Amino acid sequence: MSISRDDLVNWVKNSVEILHENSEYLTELDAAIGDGDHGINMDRGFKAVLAKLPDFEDKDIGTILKTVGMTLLSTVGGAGGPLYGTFYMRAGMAVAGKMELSLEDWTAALDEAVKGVVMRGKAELGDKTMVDALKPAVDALYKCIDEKKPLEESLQISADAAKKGMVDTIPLVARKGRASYLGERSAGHQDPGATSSYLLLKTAADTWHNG
Amino acid sequence: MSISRDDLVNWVKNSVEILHENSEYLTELDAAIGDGDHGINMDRGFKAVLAKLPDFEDKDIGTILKTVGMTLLSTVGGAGGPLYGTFYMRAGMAVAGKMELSLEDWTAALDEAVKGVVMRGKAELGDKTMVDALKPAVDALYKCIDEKKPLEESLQISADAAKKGMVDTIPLVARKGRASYLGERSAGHQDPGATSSYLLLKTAADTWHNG
Amino acid sequence: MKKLINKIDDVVPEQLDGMAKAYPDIIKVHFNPDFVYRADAPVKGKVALISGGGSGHEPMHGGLVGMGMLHAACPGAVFTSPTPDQMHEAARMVNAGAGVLFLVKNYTGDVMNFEMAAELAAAEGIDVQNILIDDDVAVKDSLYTAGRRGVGTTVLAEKIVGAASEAGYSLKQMADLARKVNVNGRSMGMAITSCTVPAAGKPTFDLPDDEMEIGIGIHGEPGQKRMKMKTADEITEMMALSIIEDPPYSRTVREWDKDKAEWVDVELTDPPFKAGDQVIAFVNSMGGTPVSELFTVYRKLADICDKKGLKIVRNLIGPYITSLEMQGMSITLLKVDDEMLKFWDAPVKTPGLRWGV
Amino acid sequence: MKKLINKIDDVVPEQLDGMAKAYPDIIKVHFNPDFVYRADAPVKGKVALISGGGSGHEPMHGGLVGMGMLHAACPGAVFTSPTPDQMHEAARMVNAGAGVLFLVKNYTGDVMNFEMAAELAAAEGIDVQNILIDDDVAVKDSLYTAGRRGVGTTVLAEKIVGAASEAGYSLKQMADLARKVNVNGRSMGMAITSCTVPAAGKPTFDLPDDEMEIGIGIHGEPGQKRMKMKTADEITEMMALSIIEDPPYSRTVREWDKDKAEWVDVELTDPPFKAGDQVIAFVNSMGGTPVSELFTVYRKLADICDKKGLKIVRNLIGPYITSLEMQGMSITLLKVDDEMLKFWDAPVKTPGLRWGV
Ligand SMILES: Nc1ncnc2c1ncn2[C@@H]1O[C@H](COP(=O)(O)OP(=O)(O)O)[C@@H](O)[C@H]1O
Ligand SMILES: Nc1ncnc2c1ncn2[C@@H]1O[C@H](COP(=O)(O)OP(=O)(O)O)[C@@H](O)[C@H]1O
Ligand SMILES: [Mg+2]
Ligand SMILES: [Mg+2]
Ligand SMILES: [Mg+2]
Ligand SMILES: [Mg+2]
Repeated sequence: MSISRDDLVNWVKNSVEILHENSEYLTELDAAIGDGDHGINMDRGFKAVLAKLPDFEDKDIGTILKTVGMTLLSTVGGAGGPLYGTFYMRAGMAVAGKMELSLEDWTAALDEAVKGVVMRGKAELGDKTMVDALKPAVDALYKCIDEKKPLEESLQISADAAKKGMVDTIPLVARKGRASYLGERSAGHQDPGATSSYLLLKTAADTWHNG
Repeated sequence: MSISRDDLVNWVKNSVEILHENSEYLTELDAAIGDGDHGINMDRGFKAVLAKLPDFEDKDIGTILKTVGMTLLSTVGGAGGPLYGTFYMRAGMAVAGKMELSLEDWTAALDEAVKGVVMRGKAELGDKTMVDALKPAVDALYKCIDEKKPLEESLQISADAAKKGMVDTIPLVARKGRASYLGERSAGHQDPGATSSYLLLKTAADTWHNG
Repeated sequence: MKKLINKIDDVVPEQLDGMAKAYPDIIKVHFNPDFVYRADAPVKGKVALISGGGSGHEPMHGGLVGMGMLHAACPGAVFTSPTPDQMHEAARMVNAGAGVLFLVKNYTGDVMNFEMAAELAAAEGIDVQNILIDDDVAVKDSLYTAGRRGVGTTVLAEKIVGAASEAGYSLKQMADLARKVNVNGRSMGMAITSCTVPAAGKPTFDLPDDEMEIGIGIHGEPGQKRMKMKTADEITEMMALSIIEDPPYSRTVREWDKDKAEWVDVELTDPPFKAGDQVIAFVNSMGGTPVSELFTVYRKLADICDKKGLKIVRNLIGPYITSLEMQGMSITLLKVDDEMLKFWDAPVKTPGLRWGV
Repeated sequence: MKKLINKIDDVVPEQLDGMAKAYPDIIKVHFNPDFVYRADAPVKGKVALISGGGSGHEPMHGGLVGMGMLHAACPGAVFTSPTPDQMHEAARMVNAGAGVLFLVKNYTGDVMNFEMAAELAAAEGIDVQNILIDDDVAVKDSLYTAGRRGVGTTVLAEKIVGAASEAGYSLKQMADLARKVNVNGRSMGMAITSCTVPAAGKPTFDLPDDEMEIGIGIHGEPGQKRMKMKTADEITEMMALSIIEDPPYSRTVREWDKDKAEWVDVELTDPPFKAGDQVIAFVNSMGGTPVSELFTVYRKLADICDKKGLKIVRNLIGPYITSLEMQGMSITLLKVDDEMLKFWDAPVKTPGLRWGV
């Protein structure tokens, strides 16, 4: 089993929907410890991706991911824009030219993507950011490869790891981004960026479950 | 029976109290059809009168009334300031030099006072202003003189006439002052200035009842 | 009620004191009676321009005192006309011998208090004139009422007539100019929230979450009508058309005749706007509406003026004649000729309005 | 939510369009990507000063574009940093060959987006520098956080550094001046009401009728602490002392080294205020607080500065860096030397700030 270009495009399309559905939820999370725009920003960015998708969905997977990243970069704004922009652009660079992805390819892409996020934002695990959801998801994928788990199951395990990482941000005191201004007051709230990251990885697992 | 200087000073003092107690009520009436300051304005003005009273309460009644008027003129502001300022100044001029007032004196004073208000504000009966309470009160006093009613009873009848005039402002459409901007929307509300006028005349009747 | 204030009774005097501390080179403040006046008053050989009214409309009037605009401003309590002693004392302070023009917004209280002040000043031999501003087209029938209220045109008149004083106009010339500005200016206002008078402690009116008041004054008076909230474009169109299509407005006002030393009735009629007119467009915030929202209004207003053949030659956008923290806005259009435009462009230096210097 | 807007998606572009229509002699607006730029850009021989950030802080930044201040401003969505393509295109438009200085408020989003823009511009051979403004003393511990936010000092820096550009400063001189302004400026803000982001449709936070947020940012972020409402004097004292008694603040910031063409870490320390210092005092409205209330604050602030031996040599009072219609205010004190003061006094002509011309 592998991830075809169509699968990938479907993931992007489903992401548009999921982020739209969760726009208010993400915005509420951000209102509690940030500035209440994360859901709005992501929704705006992914809507722009959807609008542009016809122009590039017939390209290779690397190009598609890179173009998604560039579109997000120029439409999301805020912290999310450069971070998710970098995320997709780096992922695309890691799988440049490919027309389908194996578990190993997907893992490499996600690994590069997360490294890009860390390079740009300098957040470490435990800083209460999207990295807290993303990093465990990558680690889980490598473990699945070691354990020779099939793709579908691995994606599910990876999404579960992201979910745990997301939930684990709740007690944390933020040390990066806008939430860090709150100090102790940021504890007790789930990080919006970790939540959107989880949603994206969960959507991947869901999309490619029947894919 | 007559109204002594002490009676007159007591009327002024009681007016301070009554207007303070009714400040919020008058302000609410004014908020409905004006700008919500009539009670505040009157309260501020009469407090200033109270503060200055020791300087002039040993003068004749005419001087006392004139000084009350000048104090109101420079502290009340709004429409109420010049109107009530003129009211008391004219009343004082009508009884200049007197140390006590008969029913006839009081009637003459009030008559002059109301004429001053009309001169200044050009309101006619039915325009939904303080004139609607004041004018009937004066008319009632003249009738009492004709009918040779005693002072106390006359004051009560005069206050009752003011009350009726005040209540009768409710259905009227305002044609003077701020309430006139509302047009038809002013109907259904009692005029604040007519209300303060009634309160002042009622206080006179109450004060001089035991006086 | 939450406001940045201390004791209720100190609100106005402390604000005046803060303003005096902030702009010592432009204004001074006199207390008891209260008035703001130019730091360099009396200005030799110049006619003094004085205005005033209730507080709560800042920067008008105190913040509009300074070179090229007002010589003095008399602040009453919040939303309450000032008292005659204030205008009288202010006139004595800033009169340089050339006379004093009172610019009075048409509210019963303001009119009566300024009239009494004019009588006091005239009795002392000060040359005095009073000109009313009554520009609010939301007030329709006026034959048997207090007439139209004075709103946005007041700010424009203070600028234009203040510059005329600077240019050496006589009292009569200034009064004629002020009257001309008044009959050529028309305004309308609206609110989406109430304001709270400090002494009252609670909002003057309640407005449901989906309603607005159209045709409000500047004192939290209820408006002409209450309606469902609409888009900025719809609101702007409704108000702009009420202003532009307003028919000729005639009324009788009282002016002090300094030669006869008595009040005389003067008949005035506003000429309606017509295609080809040059206008100053003034989009004003009621205090709580941020300037960003005013640009949406201005955008549509410019469009409508364009369609109606009115040429906007200058504009003013921001909070200049406010109602405390009320959210809402007003639109004023003033038809200008070369004389008015020249004085509009002249330098001005006040706390609230400044250019050319 | 009641606002003077049309469709939610059109809020920012329509406001920009309205601004362009209102001030055609001062600014132009470019759409897709969006930025506001000087009508006379590029200005020959002058280093271009560019800032930007989320919308909702008007007049900052778009309303501060013009002679003597910004050459361009890049507005993001409401409260959301703009994107790198905006700054990149703006830089290309206003660069006159002498280079471009990005003035960036220290928020993770702004910093990252401006960094990416600087990389793009540098890659094209544009001389580019970025200077951070991080002046919010409400953010205490900064070692492991995003550091202090950029707030009120931004407005003062835009004025001062903009004037330096006008005076012919080189890119390096301008960057040095901007850094000096930043380390000498300190701010703190408070809110008594929330604001409502149009796209969110409801207030960002709930604040009970007797409480306030102290130490807020400018995006409706919750503040440092919530407390019972106090008097204006108490609030002013609390905030002024937090600013005046703030200890030296050290941090590492990233600046673009145009010679090495890479990011370098720069150590900065804010010198604390001391008796005898000359300061510009800036009392800012969050948008919904009327200027009258700011005077009560200024009055107390002047008093405190006086007691602490700080001499207020200039002031700025009004809504300049706002949070939509939020009620509240911020205080900024900027220690100035002769160089800064000279540039503060220099002429400026923008929609939102104007003097000397
Ligand atoms: N330095 C960082 N590194 C990684 N993620 C970050 C960083 N700063 C912020 N984030 C993430 O960005 C999210 C906020 O995104 P968003 O609301 O779109 O931006 P903004 O804070 O500019 O409004 C946070 O919840 C957090 O997960
Ligand atoms: N022209 C007038 N003649 C007589 N009374 C008037 C006139 N105009 C207003 N009033 C009275 O004044 C009252 C309002 O007073 P107040 O609220 O103190 O003044 P303002 O309207 O200036 O706020 C009205 O209720 C009315 O009774
Ligand atoms: Mg956010
Ligand atoms: Mg009233
Ligand atoms: Mg009043
Ligand atoms: Mg944001």
